[in-house]
This record gives sequence, C-alpha cells and structure tokens, in this order.
Amino acid sequence: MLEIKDLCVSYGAIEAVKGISLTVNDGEIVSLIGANGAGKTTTLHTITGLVPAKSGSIVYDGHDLLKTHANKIVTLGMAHVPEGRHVFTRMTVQENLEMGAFSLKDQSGLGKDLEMVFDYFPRLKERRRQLAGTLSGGEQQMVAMGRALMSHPKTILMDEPSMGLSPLLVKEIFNIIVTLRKEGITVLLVEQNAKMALSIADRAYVLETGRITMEGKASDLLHDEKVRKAYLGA
Amino acid sequence: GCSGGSMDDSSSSSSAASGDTITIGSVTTNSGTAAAYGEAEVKGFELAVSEINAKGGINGKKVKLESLDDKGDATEASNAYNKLAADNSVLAVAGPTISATTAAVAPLADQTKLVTIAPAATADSIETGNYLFRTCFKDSYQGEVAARFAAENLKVKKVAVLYGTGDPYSSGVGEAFAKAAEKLGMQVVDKESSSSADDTEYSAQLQKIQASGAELLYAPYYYSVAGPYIIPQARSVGFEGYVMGPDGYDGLKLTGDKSQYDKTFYTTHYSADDTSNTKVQDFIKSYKAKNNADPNTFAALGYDTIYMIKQAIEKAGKSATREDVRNAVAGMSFEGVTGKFTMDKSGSPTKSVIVLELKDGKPVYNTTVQPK
Amino acid sequence: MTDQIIMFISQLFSGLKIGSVYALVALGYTMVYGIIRLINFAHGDFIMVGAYVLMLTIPAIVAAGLPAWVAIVPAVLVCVAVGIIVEKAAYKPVREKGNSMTALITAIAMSLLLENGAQAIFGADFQTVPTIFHLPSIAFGKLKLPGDTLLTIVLGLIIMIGLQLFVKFTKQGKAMRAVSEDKEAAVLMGINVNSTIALTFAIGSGLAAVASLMYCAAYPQVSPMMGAMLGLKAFVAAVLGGIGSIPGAMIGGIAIGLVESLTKAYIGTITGGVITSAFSDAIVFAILIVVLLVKPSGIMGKNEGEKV
Amino acid sequence: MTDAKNSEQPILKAEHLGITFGGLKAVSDFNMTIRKGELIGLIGPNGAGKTTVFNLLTGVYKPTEGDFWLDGQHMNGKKTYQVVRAGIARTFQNIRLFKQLTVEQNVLVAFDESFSYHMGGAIFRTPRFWKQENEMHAKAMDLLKIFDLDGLASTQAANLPYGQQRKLEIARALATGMKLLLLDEPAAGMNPTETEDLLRCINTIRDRFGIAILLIEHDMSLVMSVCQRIQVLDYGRTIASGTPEEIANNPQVISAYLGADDSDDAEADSTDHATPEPSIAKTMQEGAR
Amino acid sequence: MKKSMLSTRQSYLVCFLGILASFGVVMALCESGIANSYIKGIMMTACIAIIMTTSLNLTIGVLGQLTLGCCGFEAIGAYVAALASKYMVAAGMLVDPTLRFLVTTLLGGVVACVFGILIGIPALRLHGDYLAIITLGFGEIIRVIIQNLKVAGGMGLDKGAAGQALIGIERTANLYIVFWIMIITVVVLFMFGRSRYGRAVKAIRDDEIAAGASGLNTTYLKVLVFAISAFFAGIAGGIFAQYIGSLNPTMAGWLNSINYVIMVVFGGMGSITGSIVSAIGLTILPELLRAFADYRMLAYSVVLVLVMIFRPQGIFGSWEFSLPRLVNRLLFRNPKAEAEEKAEAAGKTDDAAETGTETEAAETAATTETKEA
Ligand SMILES: Nc1ncnc2c1ncn2[C@@H]1O[C@H](COP(=O)(O)OP(=O)(O)OP(=O)(O)O)[C@@H](O)[C@H]1O
Ligand SMILES: Nc1ncnc2c1ncn2[C@@H]1O[C@H](COP(=O)(O)OP(=O)(O)OP(=O)(O)O)[C@@H](O)[C@H]1O
Ligand SMILES: CC(C)C[C@H](N)C(=O)O
Ligand SMILES: [Mg+2]
Ligand SMILES: [Mg+2]
Repeated sequence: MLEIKDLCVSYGAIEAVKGISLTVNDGEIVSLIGANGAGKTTTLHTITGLVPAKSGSIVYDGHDLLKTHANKIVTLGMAHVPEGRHVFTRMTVQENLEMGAFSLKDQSGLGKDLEMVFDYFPRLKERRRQLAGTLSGGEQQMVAMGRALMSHPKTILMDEPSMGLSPLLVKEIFNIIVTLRKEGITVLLVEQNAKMALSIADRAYVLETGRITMEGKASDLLHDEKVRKAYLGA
Repeated sequence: GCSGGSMDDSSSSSSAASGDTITIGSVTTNSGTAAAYGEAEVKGFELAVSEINAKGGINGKKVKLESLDDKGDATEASNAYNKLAADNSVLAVAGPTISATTAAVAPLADQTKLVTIAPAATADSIETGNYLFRTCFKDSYQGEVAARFAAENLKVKKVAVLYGTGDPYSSGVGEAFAKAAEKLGMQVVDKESSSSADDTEYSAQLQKIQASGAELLYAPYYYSVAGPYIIPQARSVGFEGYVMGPDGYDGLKLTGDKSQYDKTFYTTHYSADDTSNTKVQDFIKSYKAKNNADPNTFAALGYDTIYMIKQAIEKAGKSATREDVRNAVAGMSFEGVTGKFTMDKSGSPTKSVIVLELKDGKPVYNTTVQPK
Repeated sequence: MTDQIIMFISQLFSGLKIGSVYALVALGYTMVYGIIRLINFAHGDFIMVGAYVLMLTIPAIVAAGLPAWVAIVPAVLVCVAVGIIVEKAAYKPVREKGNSMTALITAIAMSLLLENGAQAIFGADFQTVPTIFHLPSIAFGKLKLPGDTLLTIVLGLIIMIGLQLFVKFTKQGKAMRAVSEDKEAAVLMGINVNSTIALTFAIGSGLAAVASLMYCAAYPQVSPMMGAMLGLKAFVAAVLGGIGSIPGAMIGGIAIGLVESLTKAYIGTITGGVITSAFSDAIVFAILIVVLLVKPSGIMGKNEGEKV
Repeated sequence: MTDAKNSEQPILKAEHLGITFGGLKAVSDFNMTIRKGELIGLIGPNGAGKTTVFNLLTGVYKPTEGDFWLDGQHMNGKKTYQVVRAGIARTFQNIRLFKQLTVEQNVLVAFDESFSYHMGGAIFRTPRFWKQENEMHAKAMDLLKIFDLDGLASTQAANLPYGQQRKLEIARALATGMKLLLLDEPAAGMNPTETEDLLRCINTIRDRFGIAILLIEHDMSLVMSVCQRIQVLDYGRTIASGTPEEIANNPQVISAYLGADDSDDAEADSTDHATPEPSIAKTMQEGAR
Repeated sequence: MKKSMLSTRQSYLVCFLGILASFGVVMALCESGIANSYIKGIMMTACIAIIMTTSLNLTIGVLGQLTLGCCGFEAIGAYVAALASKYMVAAGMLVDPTLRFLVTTLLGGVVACVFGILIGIPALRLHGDYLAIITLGFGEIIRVIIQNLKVAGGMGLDKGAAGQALIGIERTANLYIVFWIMIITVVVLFMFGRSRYGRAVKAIRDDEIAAGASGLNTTYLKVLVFAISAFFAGIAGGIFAQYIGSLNPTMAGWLNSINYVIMVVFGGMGSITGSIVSAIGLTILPELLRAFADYRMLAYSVVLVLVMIFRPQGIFGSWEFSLPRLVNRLLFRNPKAEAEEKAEAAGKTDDAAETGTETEAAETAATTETKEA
C-alpha cells in the first residue's frame, strides 16, 4: 500500500505540488488526472525518488520512501514507466528489457520474462535487435512498459502510457493494465486520456495546479459534471 | 596627442637608485616545461645576492632581488618585465630564461632603458645591441664550436643533425652546426627534425640517421629530452657513433645502462672540474652549502649575471641611472665562473666554450675552445 | 631481408609501441566519456600521478627484492583514489548543477590543479624513473623487436578485450551503459548512478596507472606536465576510434602511433622534403579531421543521428 | 470544401516516395496529392512511417526512391531550409522550440527570410533596420494573437505550459509563410478540452491563411472531425485512403490501426472496470459528421 | 511606463557618452602618468583579451558550439600582420605607423577570417566535443605549419635573412587606438547579437533541426559566426604582434585557446558583459597573485573549480549590464521597470527589452574599463 501525506515539492521557486495526500491500496488501479502542468509527473517522480520532496511523507509497504535511496525503490517492488519513455536509445530492444530486470537477484527467469513481454507486445519481438533510439514513439512506449514489467513489480506507476499511441495500442495498453491488475499488480495511472483512465480505474484523484481538488470512485468522477467538462471534453 | 597611449613612450629616465637598497629584478621561467632552467638561474641569483650582501652590498647599499615568473610565455614575460620597469628602484634585470621570452622582452628593455642581462638565452636573433645583454655565448657560435670540435678533435667526416622545429634554440643551434660543418668540409649526410623540442619518440628519425652512415649525431635538445629519449633511442636503433649537443645537455637525465651515454659530448659554459678557473671551486662550495646540491651551468650563469650587474653598478657609481648602468655593461670585461669575457657590440660576450664528455654517465672536462 | 624492409618493420613496431600506450590512455578517456559525456582533461594528469608513484616506489620495491613492475600496485591504488576524489569533489557537483561546457572547464581546471600541485610538491624539473622491465629483445636476423613493446601491445589487447567483455556481459557493465544513456531511467532500473560513475572513474584511473607503467617503461621520465600532450594525443586517438567505443580506443591509439611513426620516417622522402618529419603532429591532426569529416562518429563509433 | 479538389495545380505531389534505413523499408511507394485549402490526415500504427514521411517532405531525410513537387517545383535533395523557403513548414512530434528565446523571438526567427536588412544595417542600426524590426514585431504579435499567446510574448519559451508550447510551435511554422503545413501529432499529451481548443485553432488558420495542412494524429476524434481525406500507412505502405467514413469502415484499417469495434462491451464501460472504453469507431463517426 | 524612460535615441546617446567618459578616464590615467608602462601593458593585454573573449563568446555562448582553436586564428592574424608590417617597413610603404598598424591589423583579421571560412565549412558539420577536438586539431596544425614555414622561420631563426625573423616587429600598437578597436569590436558583436542574425544564431543554439525547419540556412549562419569570430581573433592577433614585437608559434597552441574558453565560460556564456569582466579579471588576477609565486597557478585552478561548482552559469550567466537601464532606474524609479529588471536578472527574458538595452554591452566595456584602471 502506498500512502502519501501532505506532500510538497518545488523546483527552486516554483511550487509544483502543494500538499497533496493520496492513498493507493493493494490491487487497485488508481488514476490521477489533471491538466498540463498540474503536478502529476512531479508526484510520480517524487514517489520514486527522482525528485526530492520538500515536506510530507510517502510510505510504501511500511517503507519510508523519502528516506529510501532512489535506486532501492525498485527492489521494494515498485516500477515506474516514466513520462517521455526514457528508453535506452543506444541499446537494443532486448537489452532495454533486460535492463528492466537489473534489480532482480535471480536472473534465471530472464528468458521467460522476455517471452511474457513479447506476448504483451508482439511488435517488440520483431524489433528485438533494433536500437531503441530508432523506434517510433509508440514502439518506445511499449519498450518502456515492457521494461517496467521485467522487474516483477507489485506496483507500477505509469505516466501517460497512452501518449502518442495508435488507438489500437491505446486499447491494448489499457487492456494490459487491466490484466496486470487481475494478476494482483497495483497501478497508479497518470493519464490525459481521462475518459479511458477513469473507465478502468477503481478510484481517482483530480489534481489542479498542485492540489487535489476532487477524489472518489472513478465511476462517480466519470459522471461528475465538473470533471466531464474540464477533462473529458464533453 | 596620443602619445600617452603609445606603448613606445619611455617615460622613465630613471633617477639614481634612491634609498639604501638597490633592487635587481629578475624574470625567469619557473613554471612550465623550461622551469628547471629558471629555477636553477634563480638559485644562482640568490646565491650571488646573498654573498654580495654578506660582503656589504653594492656601493654600500643592500641588494634586493625582485624575482618574477614568466611561465615561459611571451605575454607573461612582458607584463612581468613592465612591472619591473615601472618600478624606478629597479636598476637592472636578470633574465629572461629562454630565448622565446627574451625576444619579447628585448624591445622593452630598449624602450624602458633598463639594462637586462639574459643568463642563458642563446638564440642569435634576440640581440638588439642596445639594452639587452647576455652572459652566455650564442647559438651560432656554440654550433660552430661544436662543428670545429667534431672536425678537429673527433675527426669525423660524416655528420647528421636532428633538431626540433618548434623551438628557436634547438633549430638555431642545429642550423648553425650544419652550416659550420659544411664550411669545415664535413659532409652533412642527414638532417632530420621533430615537431617540437619535447617529443618523446625519435626512433623514426634516428633510424634514418643510422642508415645514412653518419659518424656523429648533433642533436640540440634540452637535457630532459636528450638524456632519456634521444641517446637511448639512438643506441637502440644501433647508432654507435658520437652524439653531440649544446649547453641544454647540462644536467642530462640518464636512464638505464650508463654505457649507452659513452661517446657523448656537449658544449657548455662551465665545468665543475675546470681547474684553470679558481672561482669555480669557491662557487661550487658555497652553492652546495646553501642548496645542498651541485650547481649546474644555469646556476653558474645566473650567478655570474648578478656579479656582472654588480660590477656595472659599481662602475657607474653611487648615483647611477639606468643609462649609466647600461653604459657600464656595454663593452665590459668580466671574469666569472663561466669564464673570462668581454661584451661585444651587440651585447653578447665573446667567451670560451667548454666541451664536456660523458664518461660512465658523468660529465668530464674535455677541453676549452678559446674564441678566435 | 633488405635494410629497407627491416627499417619498415621496425618503424611499424616503434609505432605500435607508442600506439599501444596511446591506446591504454585512450581506453580511460573512452570509459569516462562514455558514461558522463565528459572529456576528462585531467586523465592525462592521472598518468602523471601514476608515474610519480612509480618513480617514488620502485626503488623501495626493488630494494625489497621484488620486480620493479610490482610498483603498479601502489600506482593503481593512488590513481584510483585520485580519480574518485576528482570525480566526487569536482565533477559530481558540477554535473548536478552545470552544463557540459561547465563540466569541461572543470576538467581543465582539475588538470591545471594536478599539474601545478605536482609542481608544488615535486618541482618543475624532470626526474627519471628506474628501469622497469628487463625484457630481452626478440631478434629476427637484423631485425630487433624490443620486448617491452611486445608486452605493451599484448597488455593493451588483453585489457581491451577484458573491458569489452566486462561492459557487455557483467551487471556492472550493463549498469554503466544504462547510466551513460539515461541517468533517470537507470535509477528506475535500480542502478546506483553515483557508484556506477565512481566505478567507471576507478577503472579509468586504474587504466591510467597501467598506462603510466608502460609509458615509463618506454620513456623513463616524469615531470608535472608530462600528461598534457600525451593525454591530448590519446584523446585524439579515442575520438578517431570513435569515443565511447572500447575497441575504437584501441584502434585509434594504434592508428595514431603508426601514423606518427610512419610519417616521421617517410613523409620527407615521399614529398621530396617539402613536408618534413616535423609535420608529424600536424599530420596526425589532419588525419583525425579527415576521418571525422568522413565518418563523424569515428572509426568504430555508432552513428547517433538524432531521430527527428 | 470538396471543390478544392478541382483547383489547378496541387500544392504537394509525391510519387513513389520511399526510404530505407539499413534494410528497413520505413516508407515505400508513398503517393499523395494535396491541393490548396485541403486538410489531409495521415494516420497509421506506431512505427508505420508517418513521421518519416514528414522527414522526407522537409528534406531531413533524402528519399531513396521517388520524387515530390511543391507547386510544381521538384524538391528532391533540397536542404531543409530550402524546402521551408519554398513553402513547407512543420511541427515536430517531440516539441522543438527555441527554449531560451522568448515566445515572440521564436516567431521572429521564422520570419527571418522575409526580411532583408543586412549585417551593415544591423550594426549601424539603419532606418531600414528599425522599420523592418518594427514590422516584424507587429506581424509576430498578430500571429501570436491567433493562438492567444500575445500576452506571453516576452516569456521564455521553455517556461510555457505544454499546450501553449504546441501552439507556439504551430505559430512559428506559420511565420515561415508556407503553403503546406505539416503537423505531427499536435494533440498528443493534451486532454480532450485542450484538444478541442487546438482543433479550433487548426480550423482558423486553414481558413484564414488558405493553406493546405497534412496532419498526423492518433486522436481519432480530432482527425475525423477536421480532415477531408485520410491516408493510412502501415509498415511504410499506404493501406487505405479516402474520406473519414471510408477509412472508419475499412476492415484493413480497423484491424491494423483502429481495433475491432467491441461495441458490445462499450455499454459496460462505466460499470465493469475490466474493460477499457473501446468505442473508437463510434467516436470517429461522430466526429466525421 | 515608456514615457518615463529614456527613448531609444536617448539610450544610444547615454551609451555613447558612457564610452566617451570611460575613454576619458583611460586617457587621464595615461596622460597624468598614474598608469605606468606596467599598467598600460596590462590594459593592452586586457583589451586584446576582451576582443578575443567577446568574439569567441559569439561562437561558444551565442552559437553554442565549443571551439578550442581560437588562438590558431589569433596566430594567423598575428603572423600576417607582423609579416606585412615588416614587409612594409622594408619596402618603405605606409610610413605613418598608425596607418600601418591599422592596415596590417585589418589585413590580419581578413586573412584569419578567410581561414575561418575555409575551416568552418567542413568543421561545423560536427557538433559538441567533436567540433571542439577538430578545431583544436586545426589550431595545432596551424602551429606546426607556422613553425615550419620558411618565411616565419619558427621564431627568428636567422636574423640576417630578411623576413625570416619574427622578432623585431615594429611595436606600433597604441593603447588609445586599441581601446577604440576594442570598443568597435564589442559594439559590432553587440549589434549583431541584437538583430535578426543574433536571433537566428541563438535559435540554432537552442535547436538546430528546428532552426532549419524555420527556414534558416543553418550552415551559412554557423560559418558566418565562425568567420566573425575568426576575424576578430585575427584582429586581436594583429594587435598582439604589434604590441609584443616578437612572435612564437606556440601561441597557436590549444593551451592558449583554452585560456580564452575559460574566460568565456567564467564570465557567463552569451553574456558580453561577462566576457569583458572575466577577460579583465583573469588578466589581472594572475598579476595580483604574483606575490604567491609558486602557488598562483594552483590558486587559479582552485578558484576556477569553485566558480564552476558554485556558479556554473558563469559569473554573469546571460545577464547584460546596461547603462540606459541604470539611468532609467535612477531617474525614473518605478516598480514595473524594477520588476522587469528583476526578471531579466533572473535570466528569464534574454533580450526582450530590446530598446532599453541597446548598447549596454558597449557600455559595460566602458565602465569596466574604468574599473580596471
Ligand atoms: N525540472 C523542472 N524544473 C522547473 N519546473 C518544473 C520542472 N518540472 C516540472 N516543472 C513545473 O512543475 C509544474 C508541474 O509539472 P508536472 O510535469 O508535474 O506536471 P504534469 O501534471 O505532469 O503535466 P503534463 O500533463 O504536462 O505532463 C509545472 O508548472 C512545470 O512547469
Ligand atoms: N533514423 C532511423 N534509423 C532507423 N530506423 C528508423 C529511423 N527513423 C525511423 N526509423 C524506423 O522507421 C519506422 C517508421 O518510423 P516513424 O517515426 O516514421 O513512425 P511513425 O509512423 O511516426 O510512428 P509514431 O506514430 O509512433 O510516431 C520505425 O519502425 C522506425 O523504427
Ligand atoms: C636555458 C637554456 C637552455 C635556454 C636556451 N639556451 C634558449 O635559448 O632557449
Ligand atoms: Mg506529466
Ligand atoms: Mg511519429
């Protein structure tokens, strides 16, 4: 379980996150929606230690994440699919995926895990020897997700996984998220495609300029008039 | 109306050294690749100054040494020099160390009318015949003496030259040697050069020299290059003839087998076992007492330089101006540890050259070549 | 064998001798550049540090009855320490705050610091290093091939292959590659970026110590400035071979060594004396320029054309 | 709108355009004709070669086969800036602004070629310099006004929020005075509200400048509502082209790109979390109307 | 708000007066004898450094391309000017030293510029460290060539043979004239930077691909910048030759070039003010540290590292000093102008406030010059 309390984050003078609290329970899909610049990415970055927090607390499975070294967080079973993919451009697709398993002590299951990822994303199998930097945007997104899966996460943070993907793939990705949940993985999902995100999430939070302005069951938010107007383009 | 901005104005026609100290400035190369020379010179200066002060100074005034570093760089040298020149209490300057910086300082000396004596800058081209003097002989002369020694004492017929083009000293002496060798009827069978005077690898050139059948290799380089690189590499490509070099060989760094340095000669300014000169032993003794090490040629030149200045100031008298000191240096006769000599019109001494030979890695006095 | 051929072969070997030293130094540059995209201008000075350690420790080691090359142990230790300190004290803070240009200036400043520090401690003068190897030359008739040249070449090859295997197959090696590409993503993979960079510096500096051993075996002299030109040439070698590429560093180093030696030997004859051996440095740089213009990423470098 | 098809010369004509990257045929046999005032969609799965088509048309890559013409002028082998000056401008899939310049300067840079004062003029600040600089400033502000960016003219581009960066990129492209505008996924990363706003902008500029637009986009509601024709790429080849309706119902396109219409589950979307909302085809059809 | 500020024309006038004033100060110092030859020498060195640094800043700071070969161009300018001057003296041409100085210096600049173009066209296809290393290579090649040039004769190989010795160059550089050359350089670079050219060059720095896609001929502009930098480096070389009076090929070496790069980065990339201040500062600093003889280079490198750690953007970042702005502030205090000022100090707007800041850098030159003396 992930619990964030009163988190504040700033970049120099810019306060990006102004005291948010949120909870993600085991096995849930929780969606975080909000306009550009609301602080969604910043929140995820703070959880996985890429950005230092100014105040507040983040507890995951009894571990204080703010006191955990960023590179140890993945060993606690938390993976992060970052915004903008961040694939290793000069490594092949397969090497990228293998990097995902870096934190695992036991590397023997590597082959099986790869097959699993290739099942999710057959396209990657075709391109396994291509340098990730020359892949199309969508293909890179698949690599980033596949790579996260390779670390056997209990929780995955996803930052706009559908960005730049074809409708077919968007659907696939959302299907995968649902499948992941079925397999017991907890998902914290940041999405611009709020409609889709809310339709698969259990609960959701709405973030506006660094503050949480609404929270509740996803289905409720999906039908909320304000949300519809602001984020669903109704 | 721009005279004030001109760099050529000579504002200071300096008055007599006032007060009870005389300041001698020095600009030397104390950092960078030629630093060892500069450091040796400064040690020579310091020794001379302390001796002079111990004996009551010059004209009863204490001597102060104001020593500046030029990093072997022309701009630094002129800035440092200008700093000294602007100080009216400075009566004379010792330095700079290498020819490259001396060339930059030479016109400044004339302009500021400040007598400047370079202990070891041997390049011919720095002469101005005005305010710049030197304690050492010059490269053309040194090269010529070496050629004469090769022809007359070593009796070789075929010689080869190897020098670094980046350095006026190395190429200057090298060219002078080649020219003189031809004049003396020797055959210059190969002339090779390197990119700079501080390369490390010369075996390509040396191999060609070996193949050319030269009996003697003239390789004007600094001690730090000739010792560990040129001579061993020459021997390792199979060259067994004579190796000769200029004063830069002083303090040659030896590596490996000492016998490979046999048959090596060089021209220099002074020799520790030159018994013909009584000053030498005294100098060595007091140098050792002060620095706990043996002096090299450059310390000796530095030492003489200060004494030359002393002699000139004494001659110019108690209220000497910079011009007076200059006039005293011009044409002066001097006897120091590096020999007995007279300044010629262009500011270089006509002096004897000492040839040393390496035996078991140690320089041994071979002969003194008197000026013609 | 005619004299001509003997001369040619020994030229080749003298090129290989200096070339394999360049290669060893270039490997260090490539490792560090590969991971933090920084021309570690101080790398040449690490070699100087190593050389001073050799100079100081060899007499004691020989006195203790051990072979002189054992001095490599203290040399590696000191170089690694210096490398890590330089990284932690200077490069890391600058990396976190500055840009690539700042980092480069810092590297230059560290180079100045090491050079002037050495000068303050040891003086500006040159000092000789005792003989390190007593290897016999291998003779083929009139052709003599010096033993330490062969050793340097073999050592260079072994290190190159070792490094290549390390980077390709070990976990730490993979971490290095990941960090070199994307530090943020590397953290997310569970890689400790700082220790990976420190490790890379340690390896690079250790290599510098090895390079200084081989360098001092061939050119037995140390001075505070000795690293500057050597470092520059080796850096050119690394770029020529394709910076970031381990085999590239080796190829680049050897290529530069050969070019230097062969131009010194033959350029005068070929051009009828118009261009003399004194141009060898210029020719090395000219070749670098031509190679980079034809293949901007160097001989072995991967073309990282930016995808638009 | 369809009468644009009858107009004289096509703005862009591409024939058998193709490029190979070390064995990989990223684009092959690409044909396209665009006329003045048209807005054409280019869609296809990820990695289909859409961006590569843009790169070919803007001279970033040299085609390994085929030719293309702008206003009848043969453009193969032209450098990027030559292509731009001839009249093709673009935006990038990953925003490429001049980050350290201000919003206004971003636009001014693209005006550059339409102003002619020389270095002498710049150094001596001739009247011509001032006249042109002022003119440029006025034009830039006009352009920024269309995108509601005029208030931010002196903000540094890097400090703009994402959506406005996208708009600025379009404004900058417009400033080149092009005839054909290539937009690469302008709506990516925007939420539906912002997308709608963008859509309005696109319509405005097409009508106001009378230019042709080629649009890459994965947001089907956007594509379907603004494009007159759509061309679909897959594996570098054109698999379909036609009106939005035709495309939406093309089985090949559905299987390769849109995904089968699971409208059965669509009803359940709000109740059953297990199923994502899939009625893309439906959205498209709505948009197309 | 505009009403209460200086108009554009007034701003120019203020700057011009500022420059005149600073020249007056320099002149007063020299004529009154307060500045002795040492100080004058340092001022001269500082002027040369300012010309080198500000023009190099155009390539490094504004274009964003690192070059390590600037001293190669300086050397070309220096040798050309020196040889031309020697030739003219020998041939009895242009006997007026000032005129000869100007003509030969300009010639040095032009020849360096030609080399800049020749070298820039191929070299600028590369970026970043590759460009750095390739320019470094060109510098070294120039050094070796000069070294072996019969006419340049290394350095004064043979004093007898005319033209061979590059010592004894007529020392015709006059501080006042050099001061004005420096001012012209700074003004030209400043005006260039604040025009469509400068904007285009900055655009290339930020994103070359996007710049091409905005219709800029990036190759042309890059070569242009390179050529301008080379031209001024050549001018600086011409001045140097005729100030120092003797030349040595090592001046073309990379270590010297790096010194100027350090000055640029130290002052702040893209900031003319920064370049001027750091050129002056880093010229004076080693002189001040002379007292510490052995440790001065050590101290220098430590200072450098500390600045990079604690102020990585350089002392001035991209901030420019502006006399008109200062005047505005003093005369027409108002909160809005101050806010603007603050924003600019924070480096947020680069040169948005165009009119208010027109000749500020030239002005900086002037005022800092005063500081120096
Ligand atoms: N590295 C940074 N430095 C300074 N400010 C930043 C940085 N990263 C983000 N910000 C600012 O922090 C705020 C929140 O940004 P964040 O990226 O978290 O938003 P987001 O909700 O993820 O938006 P988007 O939908 O565009 O991804 C924004 O105002 C942004 O400008
Ligand atoms: N420079 C390159 N080198 C090698 N392959 C490339 C290069 N550029 C593109 N490709 C390949 O060409 C194919 C088409 O890429 P492109 O970027 O055009 O896709 P796209 O249709 O724009 O996809 P997306 O919608 O995901 O952006 C991809 O498979 C990509 O890997
Ligand atoms: C110190 C000396 C070796 C200097 C040398 N004679 C020169 O003129 O450069
Ligand atoms: Mg985000
Ligand atoms: Mg694309």
